Amino acid sequence: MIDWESIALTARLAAVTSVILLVLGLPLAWWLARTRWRGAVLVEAVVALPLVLPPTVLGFYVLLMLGSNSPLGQFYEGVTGTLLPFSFRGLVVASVIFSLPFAVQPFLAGFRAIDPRLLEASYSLGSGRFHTFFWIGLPLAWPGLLAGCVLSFAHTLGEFGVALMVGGNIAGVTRTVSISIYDSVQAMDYATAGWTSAILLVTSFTILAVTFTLQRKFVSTWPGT
Amino acid sequence: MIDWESIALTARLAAVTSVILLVLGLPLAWWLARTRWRGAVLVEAVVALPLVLPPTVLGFYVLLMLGSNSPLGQFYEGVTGTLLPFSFRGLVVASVIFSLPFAVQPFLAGFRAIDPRLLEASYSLGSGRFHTFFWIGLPLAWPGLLAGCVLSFAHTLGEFGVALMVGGNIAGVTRTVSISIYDSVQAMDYATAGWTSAILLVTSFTILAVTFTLQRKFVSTWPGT
Amino acid sequence: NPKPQISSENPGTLTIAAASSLKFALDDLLELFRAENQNINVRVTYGSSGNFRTQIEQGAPFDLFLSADRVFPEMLIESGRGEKGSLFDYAVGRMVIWVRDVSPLDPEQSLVDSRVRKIAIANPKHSPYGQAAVAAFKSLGVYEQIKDRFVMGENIAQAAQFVETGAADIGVIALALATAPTMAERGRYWEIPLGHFPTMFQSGVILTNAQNPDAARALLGMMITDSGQELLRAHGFLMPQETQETP
Amino acid sequence: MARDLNIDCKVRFRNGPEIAPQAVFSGAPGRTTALFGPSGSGKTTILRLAAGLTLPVSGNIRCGETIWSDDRTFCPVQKRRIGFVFQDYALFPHISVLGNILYHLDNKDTALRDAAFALIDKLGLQGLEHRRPAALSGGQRQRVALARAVIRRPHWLFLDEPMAALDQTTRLTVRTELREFLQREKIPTLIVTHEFNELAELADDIALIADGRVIQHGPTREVLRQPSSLTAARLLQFENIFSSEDKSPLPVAKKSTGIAFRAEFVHIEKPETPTLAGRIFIPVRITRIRSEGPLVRLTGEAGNTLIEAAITSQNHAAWMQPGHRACLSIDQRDVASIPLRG
Amino acid sequence: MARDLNIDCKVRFRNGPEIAPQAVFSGAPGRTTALFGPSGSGKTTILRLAAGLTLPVSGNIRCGETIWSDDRTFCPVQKRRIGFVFQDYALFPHISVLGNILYHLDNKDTALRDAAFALIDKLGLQGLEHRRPAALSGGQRQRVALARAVIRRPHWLFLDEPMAALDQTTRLTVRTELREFLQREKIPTLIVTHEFNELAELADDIALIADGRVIQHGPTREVLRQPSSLTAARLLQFENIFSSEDKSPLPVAKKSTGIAFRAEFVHIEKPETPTLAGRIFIPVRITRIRSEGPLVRLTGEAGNTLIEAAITSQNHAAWMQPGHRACLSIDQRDVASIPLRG
Ligand SMILES: Nc1ncnc2c1ncn2[C@@H]1O[C@H](COP(=O)(O)OP(=O)(O)OP(=O)(O)O)[C@@H](O)[C@H]1O
Ligand SMILES: Nc1ncnc2c1ncn2[C@@H]1O[C@H](COP(=O)(O)OP(=O)(O)OP(=O)(O)O)[C@@H](O)[C@H]1O
Ligand SMILES: [Mg+2]
Ligand SMILES: [Mg+2]
Repeated sequence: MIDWESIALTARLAAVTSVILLVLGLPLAWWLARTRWRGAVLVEAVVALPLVLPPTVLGFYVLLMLGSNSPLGQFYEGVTGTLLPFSFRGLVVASVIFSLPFAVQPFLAGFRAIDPRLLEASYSLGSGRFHTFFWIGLPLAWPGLLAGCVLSFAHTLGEFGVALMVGGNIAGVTRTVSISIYDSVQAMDYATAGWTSAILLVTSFTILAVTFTLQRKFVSTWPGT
Repeated sequence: MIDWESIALTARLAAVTSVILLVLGLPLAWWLARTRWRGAVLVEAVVALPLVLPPTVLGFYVLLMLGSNSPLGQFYEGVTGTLLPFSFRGLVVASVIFSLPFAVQPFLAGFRAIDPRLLEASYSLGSGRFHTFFWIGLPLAWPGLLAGCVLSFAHTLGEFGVALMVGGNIAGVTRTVSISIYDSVQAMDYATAGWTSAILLVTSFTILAVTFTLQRKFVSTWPGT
Repeated sequence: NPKPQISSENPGTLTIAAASSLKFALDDLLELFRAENQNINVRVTYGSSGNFRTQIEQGAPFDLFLSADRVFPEMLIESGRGEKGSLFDYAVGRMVIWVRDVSPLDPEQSLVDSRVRKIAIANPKHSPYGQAAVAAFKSLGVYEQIKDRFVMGENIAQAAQFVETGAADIGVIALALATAPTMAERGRYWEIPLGHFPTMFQSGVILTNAQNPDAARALLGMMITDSGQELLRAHGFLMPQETQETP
Repeated sequence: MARDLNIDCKVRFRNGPEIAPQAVFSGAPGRTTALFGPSGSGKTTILRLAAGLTLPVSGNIRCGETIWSDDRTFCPVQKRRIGFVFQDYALFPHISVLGNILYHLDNKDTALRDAAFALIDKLGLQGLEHRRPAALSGGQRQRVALARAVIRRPHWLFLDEPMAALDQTTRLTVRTELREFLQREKIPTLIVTHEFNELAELADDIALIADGRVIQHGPTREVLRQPSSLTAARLLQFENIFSSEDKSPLPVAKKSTGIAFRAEFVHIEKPETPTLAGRIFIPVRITRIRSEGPLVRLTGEAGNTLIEAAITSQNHAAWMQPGHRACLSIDQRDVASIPLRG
Repeated sequence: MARDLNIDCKVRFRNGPEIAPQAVFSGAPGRTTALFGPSGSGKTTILRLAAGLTLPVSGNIRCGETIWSDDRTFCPVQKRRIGFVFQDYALFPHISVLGNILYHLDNKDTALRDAAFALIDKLGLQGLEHRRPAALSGGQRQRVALARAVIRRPHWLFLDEPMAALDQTTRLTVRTELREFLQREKIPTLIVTHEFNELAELADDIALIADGRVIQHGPTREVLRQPSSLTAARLLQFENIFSSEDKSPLPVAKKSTGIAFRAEFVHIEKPETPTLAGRIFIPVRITRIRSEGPLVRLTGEAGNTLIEAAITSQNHAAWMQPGHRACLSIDQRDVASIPLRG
């Protein structure tokens, strides 16, 4: 049987994670692209680091960091009365940590490709940093923003090592569709695994193809300044 | 004890994979960025798809595809007399498939950000498609290329689901450092896991920080045309 | 055995963390359990016993942990996460050498067969079945001869998949897995006699922060009823009392 | 001729005008044709069509006997051996000035390098060889773009306002050097320009462009003297244009749509100056005087029409004041009679 | 004055020149100062410094009493309430023409929209409101950039060659509209231009720029009449410049470094014309005649020096041929005596 519950949960997770990644990643990337501070390269490197650890191991460390033995976990437990790991919120936190490089690096590339004259023009027209970021920075960086969104969205769908470790594979709470597929494969239930994978692939494919088509139609490259 | 063999093997894998990803990914991304063919969006979506499956499951399907039951596996066995799975080459194939979206999406973003006038200028100076790609396309797309290389390099280091499934965790042949760390964690050898992780993190951090610094120093954005 | 009663005022949810190898047996068992305790909502998560231990140490909200070995529950009791005295061996694992149907190999002879290029086992570094397999190979006197052909899965399921996909020629897996429907359809096996490797007691423990320890106890109780044991046996396990411990 | 550029094609921009040039631009060695027309008339588009940067929707383009573009064949830009100076330069931002100039050429070839340095010297770019374009001023960039296009001795050169960003002095030097270079290397050239001086100094032929079409095309002197339509006269900035419907102060020939003459051909003299054969005299009242650079422009009223005259300070006498009467005169040969259309 | 722009600062480009302008540009309502100088002299850099787009390494910039930039404070561009037309336009490629013009303004404000449409009309951009910049011609883009900068009625307007890409006719319209607008809205303006016409028509003051410095600065008429140095005379394109070391054909005052006069003030007459008080007469042999637009330029040789005269066709007689003798004359008041330096 196809695990619809997990599919719904995953959709929710992907949506929440994407929003958080945009909110965190865009300003961070913008800052990294514009700052002249030398230390920025260190920040950039740190953001990419979660990638180099195997997901399960990263999940292990995240679990230690958020778990009830850690100051952070205890603080959270003290405030909310619940545990951060093994909850949907914990899953979101883990997802965000792990997907951040997928978002930030392409965003950064997008912002770097912006012609600085256009930012100067925007400032000269009285537009402040905030307004310029929204009206010039974001639209002109679209190829990078798109790439970042696609990668982090797809990755949130497929990620399972961290999700499993931090989420604990609890049906309806933290069992994502990729964990569910993994379980089916582990249980040799190849039919379910195949069908669920197919649903996941077809849905993702459709979402991606539609996104790419819209983008080609409406947001073609901007020459001519 | 720290598993130096795996570290060396991983370095080799990351290098080989990166080279192959550049060779495959750059032309593919260039073509995707420039073509007006409508079907290109489907290709673009397909390239991103490996991301949405959990790595182990993807590895399972790759194993089915490459194993000695499959036409592809039998063909390879017929030609080389060896098996593709559980070999370094098989690992490379799997790595490339899985890291392709991390390379192609940012590359694409980089190429898309190039001002088409500059390509026109290059053609008008008698430079053909190939020469233009190398001398105008690549240097002007550097923010995207850098992001793609960083993501795919880091990801090749950290990936372990597919590597384990297709590689079979053979010491010195297919045991990457991330598998080794995973094993240590599973065996509750947290000291070894911690040290190996630390080595991996510090090395990656250094490589990334040096790359980013060089890039900021020498390849700053190119305004002024 | 007396059947522990669960007060119907306190039904709630029973959350179980169970070793993957238990999947087929436990699914059937739970059907039985649900039929008898309709007011209990059972939720089960299968996975790696090692991961479960880590997660439980970090406060994972499980009531009952059915491990694939005895070490992890003992560690949990030591750290105070497992209820003292609730440790309990529910089965003993059996191990087989598995080949695909289409393979010309005879599983019993396959360890010394030169046609075998890759032997799939679970990683002996952390998997009880992997450790048992290595012990068995040593006991059978073939270890030195075949150790270069190992490919190691993170667990027996992955080892099974190595063989199943045709990537490896033979694999050492749990009998519990070999008798699972998909595997049974597609392959043949030979059981490695119990004496060749340390007895693999599989133990369960009730967790100290269990929300529903009564239900957990009820399930444990059910596992040692005749019908429970029957089911476990049918799915490739031995009962602890049927073996003597081999070192 | 071997390299005549035969253009007869059409392009239609979405939500934009149709550009449909039809002309044969002379490919004689060293011959220069200027495209002259108002902003937005399609000059750049014509150059881009000729170069193969914009694809025509229909029609064909031939260079001598070679088909550059028709229904079936299309010769890509890089095969046409052209040089193109873009209106906005399009320098490669990641390459030095020298690298831009020698782009896609053999960097080691000392003859080429010498040629590059010679060009750099002549265009006043000394000392900038190793700068990136971002570190150049606008005019410096434009000169680099010019050097980059000409150094490869193209078969055809397309220059889109190549001196618009230069000051007058630099412009003069560049113009002289360019003219010499084109003559020496025998490169046929299409140049877009808004400057009258450049027309006269650089162009052998002029093609007047309006609304995406070539409305007049011929040798510079002829076109400047004899516009073929009222629009052409207006483009060529004839200050005095009278269509046959206007109440012209001058006789308009029967078979023409009007007349046009330039202010600087109009002489101004005291009223009641004795008339001369071959000259037309028109008594006027001066209505306006303003100086424009080296010239003084006077407007005189004759009947209901206004006539403009341009004189130098030498001829600007004290009595020429608004309100005063004067006598304007013009040589009949300086009055262009504009033929009927069609 | 309330908005005088007091600039005294310095910037040094890596591997580039030092730009160190020192001037007070009048901020009187509607007053326009032209920056005039050769390509690469630092005009754009001075505008960018004034606008706050380039950071000075030292010195300060004040607008009236407000400090825009000094050692401690820096007022960011967006707070300066300026308008800037970039030499290369810098239109936002993803926004329509109307969107560019109304950028960061209240889109719903009908008064503003009306103003935008009025500007669009006046600048001849009708029908292009909803196009993206990529679908505009070079001259159209430049006009959009101008509209975008002026519509917000800035406290200071900086225009970097705002009409370089326009044809003469459009340029005239735009220039007139711009002048009117600036007067009406009382906006002080700094404009970079290479056109003499624009200087005379638009600028109240001129600042001559050479090598990153302001070498002369004053009301247009004065500067055009009286260059303060030989360099200034050269910049202002005085055709005839003689330093006191040269063998000048004209008397050079003792306390001056030289003299300069314009070709169009030189009259040409038959040899042996009777002299007149107040005029200097120089007998010459004509060496060269060429026509340039409306003018005919004659070069005459007197002793070892060459003198240039520019006349209109009216004064161009048949006898003026190379090799013939003639008499050049110039009013003493038209000869600028260039003071000693320092
Ligand atoms: N992509 C496009 N879509 C729609 N209209 C366009 C496009 N490109 C150019 N046009 C229009 O075509 C006309 C001709 O443009 P072109 O650039 O050839 O003019 P031009 O003669 O070079 O003008 P300028 O002197 O201002 O550079 C203009 O009116 C312009 O608005
Ligand atoms: N980033 C830079 N690095 C080095 N030199 C620079 C840089 N920017 C400008 N320059 C130099 O500074 C000088 C002044 O440049 P600027 O752009 O101000 O000239 P300009 O007077 O506007 O010339 P143009 O009329 O050609 O536009 C030029 O010689 C230029 O080469
Ligand atoms: Mg143009
Ligand atoms: Mg400039």
